[in-house]
Amino acid sequence: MIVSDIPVCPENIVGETAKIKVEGYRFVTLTCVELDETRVDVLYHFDRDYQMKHLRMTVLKDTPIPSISPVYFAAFLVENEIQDLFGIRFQGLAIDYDRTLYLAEDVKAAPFCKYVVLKTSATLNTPGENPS
Amino acid sequence: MTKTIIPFGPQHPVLPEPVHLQLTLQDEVITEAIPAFGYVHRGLEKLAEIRDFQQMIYVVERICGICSMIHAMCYCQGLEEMMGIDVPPRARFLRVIWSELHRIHSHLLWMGLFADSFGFESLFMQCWKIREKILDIDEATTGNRVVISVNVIGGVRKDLNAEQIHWILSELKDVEKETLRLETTIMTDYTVKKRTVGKGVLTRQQAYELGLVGPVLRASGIAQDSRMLGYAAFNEIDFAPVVETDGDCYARCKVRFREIFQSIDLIRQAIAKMPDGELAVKVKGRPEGEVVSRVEQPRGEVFYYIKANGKKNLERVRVRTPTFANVPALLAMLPGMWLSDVPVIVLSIDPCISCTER
Amino acid sequence: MTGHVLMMIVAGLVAGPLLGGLIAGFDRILTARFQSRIGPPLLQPFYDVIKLFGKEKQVVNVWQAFCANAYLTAASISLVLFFLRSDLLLILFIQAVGAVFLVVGAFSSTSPYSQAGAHRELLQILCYEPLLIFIAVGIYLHTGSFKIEAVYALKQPLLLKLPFLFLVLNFVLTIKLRKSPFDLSTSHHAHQELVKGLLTDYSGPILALTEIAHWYETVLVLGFCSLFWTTNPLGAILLVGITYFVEIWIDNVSARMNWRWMLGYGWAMGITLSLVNLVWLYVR
Amino acid sequence: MQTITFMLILLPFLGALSCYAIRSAPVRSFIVLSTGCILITCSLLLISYVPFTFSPETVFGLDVHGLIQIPDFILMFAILYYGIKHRSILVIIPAALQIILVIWFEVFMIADHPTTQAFYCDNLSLIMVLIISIVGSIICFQAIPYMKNHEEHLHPATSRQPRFFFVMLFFLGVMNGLVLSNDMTVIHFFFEATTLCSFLLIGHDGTEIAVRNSVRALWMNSIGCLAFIVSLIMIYRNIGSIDMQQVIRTPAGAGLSFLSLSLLCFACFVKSAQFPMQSWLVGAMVAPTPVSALLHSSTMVKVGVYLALRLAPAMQGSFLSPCIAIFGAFTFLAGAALALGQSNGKKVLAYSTISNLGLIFACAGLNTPESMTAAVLLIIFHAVIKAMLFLCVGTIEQHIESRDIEDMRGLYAKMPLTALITVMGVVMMIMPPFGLLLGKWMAMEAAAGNIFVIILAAVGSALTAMYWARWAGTLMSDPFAGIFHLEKQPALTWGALLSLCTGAGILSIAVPWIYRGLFTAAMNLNYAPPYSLKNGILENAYGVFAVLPLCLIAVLGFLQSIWAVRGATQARICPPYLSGIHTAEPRVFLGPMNKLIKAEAGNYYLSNIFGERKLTVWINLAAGMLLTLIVGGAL
Amino acid sequence: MFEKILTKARMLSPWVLHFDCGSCNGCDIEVLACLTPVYDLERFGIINTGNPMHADIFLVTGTVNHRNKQVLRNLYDQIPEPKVVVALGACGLTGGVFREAYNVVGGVDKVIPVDVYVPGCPAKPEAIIDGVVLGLEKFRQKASAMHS
Amino acid sequence: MFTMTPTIMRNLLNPPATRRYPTVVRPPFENARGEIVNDIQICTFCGVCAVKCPSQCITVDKKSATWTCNPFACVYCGVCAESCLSGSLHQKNDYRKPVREKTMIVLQGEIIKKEVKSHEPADVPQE
Repeated sequence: MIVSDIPVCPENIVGETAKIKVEGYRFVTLTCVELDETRVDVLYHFDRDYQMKHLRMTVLKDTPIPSISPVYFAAFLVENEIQDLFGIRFQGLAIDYDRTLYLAEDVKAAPFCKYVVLKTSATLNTPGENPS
Repeated sequence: MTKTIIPFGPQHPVLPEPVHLQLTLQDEVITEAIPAFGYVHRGLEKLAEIRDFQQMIYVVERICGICSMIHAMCYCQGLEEMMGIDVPPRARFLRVIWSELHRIHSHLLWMGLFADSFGFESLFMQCWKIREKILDIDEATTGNRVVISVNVIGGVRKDLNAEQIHWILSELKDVEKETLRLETTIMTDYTVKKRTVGKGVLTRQQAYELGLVGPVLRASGIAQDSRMLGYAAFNEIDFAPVVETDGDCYARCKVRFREIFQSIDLIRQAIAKMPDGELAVKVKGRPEGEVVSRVEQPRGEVFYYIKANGKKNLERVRVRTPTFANVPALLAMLPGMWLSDVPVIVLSIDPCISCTER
Repeated sequence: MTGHVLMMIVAGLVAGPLLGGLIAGFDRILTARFQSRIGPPLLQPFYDVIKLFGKEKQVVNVWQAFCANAYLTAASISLVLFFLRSDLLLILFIQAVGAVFLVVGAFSSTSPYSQAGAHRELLQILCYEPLLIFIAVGIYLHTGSFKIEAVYALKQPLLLKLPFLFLVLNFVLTIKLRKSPFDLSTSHHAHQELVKGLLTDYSGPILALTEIAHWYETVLVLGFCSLFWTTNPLGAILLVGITYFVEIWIDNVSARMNWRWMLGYGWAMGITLSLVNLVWLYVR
Repeated sequence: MQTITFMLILLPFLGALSCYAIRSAPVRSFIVLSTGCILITCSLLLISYVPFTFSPETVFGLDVHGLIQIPDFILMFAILYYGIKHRSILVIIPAALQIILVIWFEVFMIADHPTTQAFYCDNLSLIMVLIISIVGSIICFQAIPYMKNHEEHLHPATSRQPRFFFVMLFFLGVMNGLVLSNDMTVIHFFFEATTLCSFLLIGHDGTEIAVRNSVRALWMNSIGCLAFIVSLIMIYRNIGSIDMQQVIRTPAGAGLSFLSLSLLCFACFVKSAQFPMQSWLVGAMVAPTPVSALLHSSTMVKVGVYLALRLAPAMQGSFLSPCIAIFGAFTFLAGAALALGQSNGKKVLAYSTISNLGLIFACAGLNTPESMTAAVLLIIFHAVIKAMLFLCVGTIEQHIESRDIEDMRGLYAKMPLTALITVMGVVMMIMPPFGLLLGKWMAMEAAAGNIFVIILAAVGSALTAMYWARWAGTLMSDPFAGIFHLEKQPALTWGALLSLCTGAGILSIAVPWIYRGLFTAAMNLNYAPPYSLKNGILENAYGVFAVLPLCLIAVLGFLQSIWAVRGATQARICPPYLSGIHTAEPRVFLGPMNKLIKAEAGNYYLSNIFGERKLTVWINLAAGMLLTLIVGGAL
Repeated sequence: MFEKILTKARMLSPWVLHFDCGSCNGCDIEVLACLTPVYDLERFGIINTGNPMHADIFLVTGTVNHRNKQVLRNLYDQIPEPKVVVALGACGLTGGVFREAYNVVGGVDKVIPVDVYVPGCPAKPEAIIDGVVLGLEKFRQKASAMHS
Repeated sequence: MFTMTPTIMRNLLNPPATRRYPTVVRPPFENARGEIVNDIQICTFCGVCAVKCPSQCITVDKKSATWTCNPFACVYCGVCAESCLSGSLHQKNDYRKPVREKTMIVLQGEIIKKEVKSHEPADVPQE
């Protein structure tokens, strides 16, 4: 159960992460959860000697978030993934896939946002055709 | 200078899975490697919205066909923690046995693929021949060779009887003997060492900072093994993480090879200590809250984040698989290596792309 | 005289595919048995080739057709010349023509796999071609002639005089038969980093031609092997058999190396061994 | 006969002068064409007179030897002038020394001039004359459209073509004079003249790099000339004659000092750009391509090997002979290794030229009938094929504005016929039954007795195959795009390329006849015909090469393969394998970030092993040591 | 006569191209397991070529998604005729448990024509062998259709 | 080098490990999870299987008493058989055979008059 999480905001996230790195934490991953129409939670998970530390940041969907990939290079992958799936932008990514990490041209929508219309079943059944 | 740009994958015989590496080479020496994903992305985390939390066990199990049982175990443990369920001791020991069987079969499978990546076909065949015994155990005890579907929330679905346990132990003895025969080849063979020693070196520092997990991290000298968390019954069994210090493909190979024997030992311990009792407890109510669950897969630590709000369907399931954490290592290892080392290095992190992309 | 020549030409043309195919089939069975498998039927290579002839003709570049034909022609002629007991160097040069055409055919496709395979094949040629010439020179130094006829006129097996060069020949054989650790440019099992290397874009009937040409070459290099024991046909068969068995064995107990290792190791070992043997012959 | 000889030597001079004087493009073209045609006719007429030797009557009381003295001094002062103009101390010193030595030699040593036969022509000379006149003329023909295009591209203030063709034609005369002369001072004069021609043509474009490289060529060759004159003086002091025929009849050691011979060899090495003096030839590639074709592949550099072959009988049995063989074989290997590391097409050709000349030197050094035959065949075929390849590269360069092999990828789609001819050239360079490989085969078999030579030659020949095959493959590397359209080229370019290509092919088939002709009465002195010839099969005690049967099979195989290609044009055209992500666009795949990426396949130049920078130092060092051994050993 | 030999050879030498089209690895490792000593597909002359240009039988595992559907089609197009497609596992047949996921197009037959369906999750090696054998029958029909 | 030799030599001398599958069929394991069969005579059309199925491949129509299963979407997890109230559903221990055409399994049972206690409605996805 996540009991302790440290609230952060886009302004200090990079600084906090850098501090955590100095403390000797290993980067685990990021999690993004949609809260409502406009906001998402971004959780940063770190680990040291099997003890986890979580940072929680609640942000608006249309505000770009500073990337922590300059601090933890490995974060670029998951940040790209969140860009793809939630439509949030990260700034300063080490490698920016520009929302093409997982999704092909024909599904550009951010599928994890519930307010995006999923494909209809009609398009599913046309073999070999682009559903877009 | 001239350069060659090779699209390595998505369809490529040395990578059984569809992943793409755009390699820029100069006379076969890699100058740049850019990976591309999305060929296996199904979006199954999203399925939590239309499958209930019980059905999701079978969905997460199919994130990966090689460590399926451990995915389900991690998921179930997370929900058990969230719902405050105490898993019966026998079930916890059975989970150890099956998860370690999975580790053995995964490592043997990897060993074969690794051998194939440097063109050692007979070693590949040999490893897979041994592996069939483990698959037989799986099928005989659970009903399926690969996706064994034994976990339910609150315990396990299948039991082992005395006769089966006896048979498992004797089969494991065979596996141990056969695998031990390959030791000289994997550990000392000139050609094998020539292809693996010094390839894709990651220092202790690098490995830690890249957030790597599992055998890749342990091969760089860091004794990090999520089993030390003591989930399932691991807190009642003796073991210490296998560590090597060279940080190259050879060290990773050694770690995995030694882990096969470690797993056999763990299974024996678990069988010896396994108490009698129930297999599962009944689940009441619906999950609510936020939980993080971690277990050690053959490829390393798998991380589940589950959020529920008291409904039948979960709010969010987030899976960070070990390969996902290990992919950045590839970008650090590949430049400067040779084209012929690409399969060796890529396979040295034991990539599971279907895990990575889900 | 002419009758004999004609007979030998026909024998060479027929023996190549027939023997080569059988050897390949035997190879596959033995490899399978080494790996605890049953393996395909003995005639499997023939089935494969016949099937390939029945496939749709599909090319990436029409030059592949040209090159495959040229490869087959050169390979068959070199075997015929071997049967005619002709000049060793000439046979080597003609055999190299085939190898080069195969490479040019692979180059004609723009797939980087095929191109990288072609380059590796060139490096393989670079590695084994000088060694083959050394073997021919060794034979010349011993018999005083480059003609194969002279070898058959010997009273004593060549192996006794050229033991090191025989080792060098085995080295070449491993490269030529595309066996581990030298199956760099293409291999019989495609699980390598180059897919199928220089054969990547050859397909259907054109691939079949290259396969048959490869059989000719196999028979030719094994023929070279047999030159080391000419006094007794049984001895020759035994020697070739043992050599081939050793090749398959090596294939099954070693990993694939890279070309840098091949060039370094091949030349260092090949040239040293050849030099020792040549100097020995020279001094004597 | 005398008339023909004079025509061959003097007609080009006349043509050259009129080219320079009459500044009209059509007239110049006409002059070049007619001069070339007459030269070709004369050289063909010469065949029936071989062998012959004669000395023309005196003019104003001077014989040829005396006549040559005045231009000789003009020439040397011209070189000195250029040395001073470019402030190159390396040119000034040898030029000045040479002037002093020549004055000393001419005035004080041979005051009473010995009688020598001024002209001598045997089969070797004849072959050289044929090459110079026929191949040289063809190159000059091709130069007409080439230079027109070249100047359109460069826009010089005034056309430099008159000067260009002046030197080109002049050079043909000089070369003919060189190979037909027998008097060594006359040879020296022509030797020197080729240096000046080469200098003028390398610097033709007037760019900074061109000037720098031309000066380098000048000083290197001046040193060669200096060695020549020193050796000439020594020879004269030794045997009191400057008659070439007399010189080579004198066995080395008996009368003739080793040092004089080794210095002469050194001069040959410089002229043929052997290591470590190769850099002038590589630098000379900045010149317009016809220059490279004419001077630096098919004719001028052949002077070195020609003289070495001439001198070979004199060296028989001496230690010099095997030394030259090893030196040549080493150059063969080193040149091939350096060519392997090059992606610049002309540099590949340059290094391959150096390498092949090395092989010819090795043949001269081996000094057996077989190796001499090999050397002659190599000279013939190398001249024809290399000239053709140079012209191809020139044509390609004007078309795609690059001489880099990488840029020629898939050239077949753009310039099908030129690409095919280039591939043909490559094939003829490395494959039996074509003449060049026949020569190589003879050379190898002749070299088998010498372990060092054979090891160097075997490795070198494998390297050779590698870089040629790579080039040929690159040219064809393109997805098949249906029916191709012939590119547009001036008729003279087509004529030149096609005639050289078919010529090389026909000559390959004609090898048995050439061989027979070679060993009629005229082939040099001590050599007996090494091979028996039956049914077009060359055979000796230890080797056999079925020339005609193989040619027949090659032709049949070629036709059959062409037929297969015709069949393949109806086949399904499939995109090349790109791991399944190819797009409709050829060679383009859908890469990371949904980007369209072009799959490239660069050739391996192995610059870590065979790079010019890495290898040259070591090769030069080794070659320098070998050379010191040759010259020093003679002391 | 030649026709007869050809047909026989075809039946005895099916070369396989295996493409993982977004599978969970379960079916893939079973395909590979078929090649290994215990099942040894090479008994039937089957080689895993890994190269569409050389293949006769196209074994596809896994769901088709939006990024790899073009890859699947490309590979199918590169296989020379006659060819047979064998779809493996629940995912390859219909999309299996992932049918409703947002990035899943569905079974293989949504993109290319499938000749044999091998159910299972994952398909057992025996089932894969059965599937290939069934595919060979189809192969014979296609081949004779090609000739006539 | 050559360290693999003992292993491959042992392989050569021992009989191969291959199961000659089509000629020799190994009996399936006792509780292997194979093909799903529904004994339609016993089936009560309660719909539990349809609800529980993780793959959502079973549909039960109580009114017309049809039990439909898409065997090609079934993932052989065995949940339906385990949760079957009437015991009509069970799994064979042999796998389903490959086929040329995809067909649905549609089983028509007798319409049961008596109301069975209703369960939650099947959670059918948007499709």
